[in-house]
Amino acid sequence: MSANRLREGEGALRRDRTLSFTFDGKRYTGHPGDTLASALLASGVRLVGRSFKYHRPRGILTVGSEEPNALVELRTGARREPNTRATGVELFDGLEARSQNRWPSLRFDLGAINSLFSALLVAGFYYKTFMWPAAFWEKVYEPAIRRAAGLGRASLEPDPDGYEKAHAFCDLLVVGGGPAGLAAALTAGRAGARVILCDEDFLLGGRLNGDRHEIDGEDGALWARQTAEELAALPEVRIMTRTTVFGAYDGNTFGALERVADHLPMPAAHQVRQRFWKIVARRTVLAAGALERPIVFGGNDCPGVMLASAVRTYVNRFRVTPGRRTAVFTSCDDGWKTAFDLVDSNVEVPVLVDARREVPAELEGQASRRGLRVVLGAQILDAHGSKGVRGIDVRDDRGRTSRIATDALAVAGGWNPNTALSAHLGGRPRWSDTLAAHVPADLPPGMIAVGAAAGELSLAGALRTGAAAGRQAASAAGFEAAADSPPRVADEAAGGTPLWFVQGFRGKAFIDFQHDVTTKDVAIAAREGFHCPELLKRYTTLGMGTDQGKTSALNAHAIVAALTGRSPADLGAIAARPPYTPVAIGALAGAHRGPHFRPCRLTPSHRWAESRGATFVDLGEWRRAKAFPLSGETDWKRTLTREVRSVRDGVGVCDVSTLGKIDVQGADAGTFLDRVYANMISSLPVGKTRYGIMLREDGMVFDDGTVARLSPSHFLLSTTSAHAVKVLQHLEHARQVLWPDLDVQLASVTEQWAQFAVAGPRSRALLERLLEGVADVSNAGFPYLACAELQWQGRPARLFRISFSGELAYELAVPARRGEAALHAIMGTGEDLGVVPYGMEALGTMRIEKGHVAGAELNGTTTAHDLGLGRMMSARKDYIGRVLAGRPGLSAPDRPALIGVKPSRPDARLTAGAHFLRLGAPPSLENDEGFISSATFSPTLGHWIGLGFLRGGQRRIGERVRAHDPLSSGDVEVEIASPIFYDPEGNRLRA
Amino acid sequence: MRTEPTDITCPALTSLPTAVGNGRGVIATEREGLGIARIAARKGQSARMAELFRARFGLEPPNAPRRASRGDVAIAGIGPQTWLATCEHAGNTFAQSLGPVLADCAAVCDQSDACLILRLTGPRVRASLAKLIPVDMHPRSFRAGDLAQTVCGYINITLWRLEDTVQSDPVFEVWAGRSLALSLQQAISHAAAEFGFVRQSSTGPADAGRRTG
Amino acid sequence: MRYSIFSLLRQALAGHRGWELAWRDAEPKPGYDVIIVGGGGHGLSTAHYLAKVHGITDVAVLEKGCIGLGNAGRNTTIIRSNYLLAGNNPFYELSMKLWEGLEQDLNYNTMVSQRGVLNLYHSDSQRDSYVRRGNAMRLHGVDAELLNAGDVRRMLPALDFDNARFPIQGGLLQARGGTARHDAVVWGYARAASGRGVDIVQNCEVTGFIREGGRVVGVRTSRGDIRARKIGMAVAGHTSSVARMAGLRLPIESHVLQAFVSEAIKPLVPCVVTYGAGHFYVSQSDKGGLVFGGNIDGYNSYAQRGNLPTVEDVCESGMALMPAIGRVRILRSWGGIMDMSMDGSPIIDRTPIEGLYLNGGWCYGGFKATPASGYCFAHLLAREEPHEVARAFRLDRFATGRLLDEKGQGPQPNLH
Amino acid sequence: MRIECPLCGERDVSEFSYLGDADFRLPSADTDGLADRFYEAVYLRDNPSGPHRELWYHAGGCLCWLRVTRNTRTHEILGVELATEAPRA
Repeated sequence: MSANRLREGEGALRRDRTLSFTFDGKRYTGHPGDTLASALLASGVRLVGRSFKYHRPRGILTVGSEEPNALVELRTGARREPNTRATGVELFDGLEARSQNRWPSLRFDLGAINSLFSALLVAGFYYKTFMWPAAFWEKVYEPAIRRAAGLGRASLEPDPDGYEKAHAFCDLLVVGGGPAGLAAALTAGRAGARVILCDEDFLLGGRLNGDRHEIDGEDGALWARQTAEELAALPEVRIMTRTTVFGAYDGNTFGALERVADHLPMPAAHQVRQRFWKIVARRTVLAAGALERPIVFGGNDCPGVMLASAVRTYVNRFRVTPGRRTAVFTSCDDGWKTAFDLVDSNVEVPVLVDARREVPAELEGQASRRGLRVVLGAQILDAHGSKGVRGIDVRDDRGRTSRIATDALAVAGGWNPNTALSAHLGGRPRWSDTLAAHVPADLPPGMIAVGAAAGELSLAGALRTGAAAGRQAASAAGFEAAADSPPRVADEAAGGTPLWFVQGFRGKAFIDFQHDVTTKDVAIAAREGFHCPELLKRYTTLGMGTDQGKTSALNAHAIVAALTGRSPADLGAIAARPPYTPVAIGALAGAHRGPHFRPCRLTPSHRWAESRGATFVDLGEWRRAKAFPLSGETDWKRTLTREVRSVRDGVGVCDVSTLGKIDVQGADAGTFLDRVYANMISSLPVGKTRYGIMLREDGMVFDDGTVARLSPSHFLLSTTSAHAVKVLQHLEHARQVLWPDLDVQLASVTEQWAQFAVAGPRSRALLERLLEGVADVSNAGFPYLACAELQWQGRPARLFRISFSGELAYELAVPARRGEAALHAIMGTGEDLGVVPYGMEALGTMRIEKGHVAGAELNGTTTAHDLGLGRMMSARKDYIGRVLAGRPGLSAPDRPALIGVKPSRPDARLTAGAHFLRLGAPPSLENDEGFISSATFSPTLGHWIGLGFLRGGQRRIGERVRAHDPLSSGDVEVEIASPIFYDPEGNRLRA
Repeated sequence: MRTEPTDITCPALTSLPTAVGNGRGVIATEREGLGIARIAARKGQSARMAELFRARFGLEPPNAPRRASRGDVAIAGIGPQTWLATCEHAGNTFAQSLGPVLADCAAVCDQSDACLILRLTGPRVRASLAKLIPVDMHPRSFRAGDLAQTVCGYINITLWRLEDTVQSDPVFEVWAGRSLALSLQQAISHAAAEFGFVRQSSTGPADAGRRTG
Repeated sequence: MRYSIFSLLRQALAGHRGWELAWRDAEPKPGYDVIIVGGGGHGLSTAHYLAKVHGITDVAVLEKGCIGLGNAGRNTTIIRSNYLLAGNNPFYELSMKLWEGLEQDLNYNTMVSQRGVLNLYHSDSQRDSYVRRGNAMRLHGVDAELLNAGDVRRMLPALDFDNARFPIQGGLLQARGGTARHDAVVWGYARAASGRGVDIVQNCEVTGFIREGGRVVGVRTSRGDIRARKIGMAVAGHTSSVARMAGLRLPIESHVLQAFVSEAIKPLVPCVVTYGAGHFYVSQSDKGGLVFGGNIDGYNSYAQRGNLPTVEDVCESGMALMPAIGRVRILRSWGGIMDMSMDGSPIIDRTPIEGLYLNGGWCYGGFKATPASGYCFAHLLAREEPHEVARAFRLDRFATGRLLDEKGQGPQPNLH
Repeated sequence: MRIECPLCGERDVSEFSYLGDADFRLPSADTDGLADRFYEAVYLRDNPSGPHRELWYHAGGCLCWLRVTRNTRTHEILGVELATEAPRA
């Protein structure tokens, strides 16, 4: 039997089973129903961690998610979880936990030496020193501070567990499964409403499990269990335990984290570790309860000093006492319950100290019936003990101080309603003088606060307000709840007078336990003018720990208020921000990680390309064949050269299905396209294709592509692969917002068609065979820029005489399902013509040889003039971008314009990103004349070539300049050339 | 070399396992051979379009995100004066035949090859889709015949619900762009894995899911 | 009182009872030479340099609440000068140089940490544009270094190099970039300016402008009218609202940018890292928290909070980049209101209204600019001409087309 | 944030993409001082703290452009209409 486990009573444990776990390598045992914290307490472990700054010994303060002290590293290896609250960890067999932020060991921590300098390490000390000598900060001080940073250690390995997201919708979301929440869910659930009830605990009931209550004459915990069973049986009610609603967002949307497998050694196959829920709720009931606050006195951080309600829960639910002798220090009625429960569980209570001079007679009666020693109007000044409480100094109402031996101390400073979720949308809680705490005010639309969260501290109040809110939510969703009479409960004393801090203590009095913020730090901050809550927080780091000040913020405000002669009400509440409790980054990412981070779009020929041993490249969402190396081609240059030469001398085929295809129809289609393209489209004859550019409203070039006219009222646009979606959005904007009166219909047909470029002098020969009897592809019958709709192999098909490579070329489009088949047909038909597949590398190289602009040139900051396309801007019509393109800054003659470059030394390599400098000009921004946007080795010309933008543009053809690239490959002298390196007259593509 | 392979929506799908996890919580089957036409009425011509469509197929084009079907033909509203019409086994010929009929009052685009269409059923299909789709699929909120255009992860999809099966399992059909077929199936099988995901070869006609008698 | 280890020792012995107010909490006078509207980093640094560089000390900084609680206290503390355009690069480099001497200048430790800023690239085209940017930096003498995947792996072993949707190919490193303690920057400037006689007036909200003839001669505030020869606006986030009081419409939209901090963990991320295939940047604070963020929510907002889609996008990108942080927990998230200008670059200029000067449009680049922004705004206020490194930040550039569009997104603020 | 699409019903904001000021109006080609009018239309967009009429595109749904009235201080949605049907006042 472990040290502090009470002998009798089950509580919420299953004593018939024993679980074993280790803490700092030492083996302990507990039972199902234990948390790591309760099991450690049961085993007599009081020292569980060290504080952040002074490395002070720390124990367990609370029983819930507000715990500031008891943080451990849970699990090992890739599953190591730093800063895990022992109070929230459900015990499982084989659990491994380690203490943090101590070296070499928890009991003997060298970091504790900081305590010796505590006089120096006060609020703001960083900012006042480490400044001289200047060099030391970077090299000595700062690295040292960073080494000292942090509490637990994250794993360096990828998280092996899975996560997922889920969406839920309900009439009523109940946050918190205590008496108020259960009453709300039950009322609405019975009425037939869709209810979701979330509680971060693995056991519903809240304080009903921690306190001793009677509801309708039976044990409160039992009532909770029975209510949970009834709820579970209701078809439209979903109970989510181990689930924290961590944030409220706009549109009645809530974020919740379900800990699916954290109570298991590891998730089962196909089971996630955690699930991130996005819950949309018509109504929300905030039944998150209240958090008890500590009292600030000397040595109040000593292990063994705990919140009174926590002690009560450990005793009643977990059958554990924090110490064989446990004193109580309170300023409210609630604290007395702890003393009573301890005594009734045969734990010695050396003294109950109540700061109030007068208390309800009923309490005194119960105390004397139990023979409890009570001191009224007294205060505890200091707690003593190095690694655990051994004694307390009590000053009575006559100022006499006496030391009383005890090995634990339960502290009850009153209750703070848990208002967090009510304030996530910017609402600020209101100060209540009766409670001496903030209560929810100005709540998000549709949210109702009930029970302790609303300041209703009595059980009767919780049940009453909960049921009422449940009824209200049900009727809002169209369900009428039966007017059940509320369960019978005894009314209880819940009064108190706040005692924020005692005076005349000797030791350090802590406000924020985790960050070691003491009364002295707060005093300094106030003295230096940092007394507004936000500044106080930032200057002292108060409330910035993993507990986000749940147990410290209000005490700090009360102390500052006292120091500056104000009331805590004047300071207001610190803005609450999501998440309510820390949420794993992995959970919020869900399944979108690794290769599944974003979807991957595959071309119709993907499998075929794989079978041909292609290499692939990711271009945005698309994955495209980069090249088709033959066995033995180890060097990318050899493959590139072969693919380009094969196209230039023979014929090649390339999957260009990724280009956006937009179908435009309607009587006004021509007019519409004239307005969105800079060049004239309406004059395009049926059966013809035209190159077009679109400008943004600000006059910059947006996208380029071809426009084919299939009938007087039917056009087919092609866009760049990258802009396909943006262009459709742009056109829909023009159609729906700018010119809703035009008769135009738009549809994306990108996915419908597989499209293959068949390019090279022998492409005609290939297509003559392939389309025999289907289309006349002769130069006369199907000249450059012709287009036609065909019926091929019993399917619709489309043929275009367009060329990106600069060769005689066609593009054949077939229904996407037919893509692979068509490719096989092309390859089969062209076998003896030497047809080869070519990839993005060759495509990109040939477009640079031909001087076609692409993404690197269409970078959103280039005008049509910059790109050498100025002549395309029609003067005969109005179109998007026309007016602003005329701004002086966009038409200035000194703007860098498109040119070609080739190295003066034929063997020299060019890099995109190099900047142009005049020969001999020193490198400086003033001398920067432009840059290389695209560069490639040209197999056709046998040397590197590039496109770029240069001040003066093509006026400078023939001039030699320096391509300055200190970053990667150094400087190269280049000659300015026409951007069209290959067949400038365009004879080949017209052949 | 095989020169005449049959039509394939997404060749890469063949690389996927046909079952993930244990059980048959979600059963997916790819719908094939469907003729799909996107119909957008010309300005002020939607009434005329509806009239012609009714005359030809005896079906009223819904002016809401709903789907109506009769025999092999179905039509669903996907936007203002815009519909998606389908016809069993018709392939590309459906849109081709529809084009001339509606020519003067609507733009018709063949979409028969543009999408992967998965029919999803099984006892846990709702729980699985809830992990992927931000739309309320509670039977009271999303009824048989309802349609939603929404996102699944980062994939645009169209989703509609058919009549439940004889085992009263819900039946949905999910549409996504062909190029995204692999990613979509991975997402669905991943979401359904804990309940057991099974992929079957293609189904019969559209309403095979409907209760008989 | 001068701050040093000695003053700290003296106070320690005196029980820290002798500390004085970090800055005077001034009562507003009826008039000043210069009024700066906005007690954030930019307003306070402007006041500091007006006093220090130009000897103008009859200055008031008006703040509607407590100083430094706007974007100065809500950013991810990154400092860098890795800019492409000639109109931006020298300005941010001046800022970097001022950062490098700030502790001594202010006698306040702003904890400037030059741990390096690394922008990762994942494609050839991305590499090309980084090479172009890095070379532009070098042309101005700014440090820049191109890393390959191997170099990055040595620096940051915890990144995903083997299983990523968009594999890391390398990165552009500015070793002099890094972080600074944002609150300390505010307090340091406030203390230094106050020490030189500047009035810092808190809880003083500007409710309107006093006009005489064509010009602005003062402000109406929650604490009465205050007159001044010149009035400078440094209220990024709310520039539109304040400018509207003077009847000005500006090429600025207000957008919300969320930021996040994790629980404190032992050192994991040694430098500032930016993911190139999604929206995610991260550094680790001296307290141990991972400080990270991503893209703006994308809609106009004056609420200092955002919504889940951005939270998810940021976390997905973070996991795609660094799958080891899966079990690290987000501790807190918040939102700041960004002055998103129409080309993604700031404005430091006169306004069409005599006596009224504008400093705004910082998008989400404001923190790193704090020193130079104040330096150049002070120069404009004192000398009536733009500082040479801020010449491009003109208000009329949108009308003239001399834009400063680093990303090439055009007049769409939520894309910058 | 959730936007009630007149066609698709209430959807999460993640399905929509944002353009901004819905009262953005293209000056007709014959206006004088056209360049200035365009500069104002494109660059000087309304940016109020409070109710704001703005354009959203249902990119993850029906591809409709919507005119949404939204409070930029509270994110409350006050009204939604199809861009094609909204009065272009």
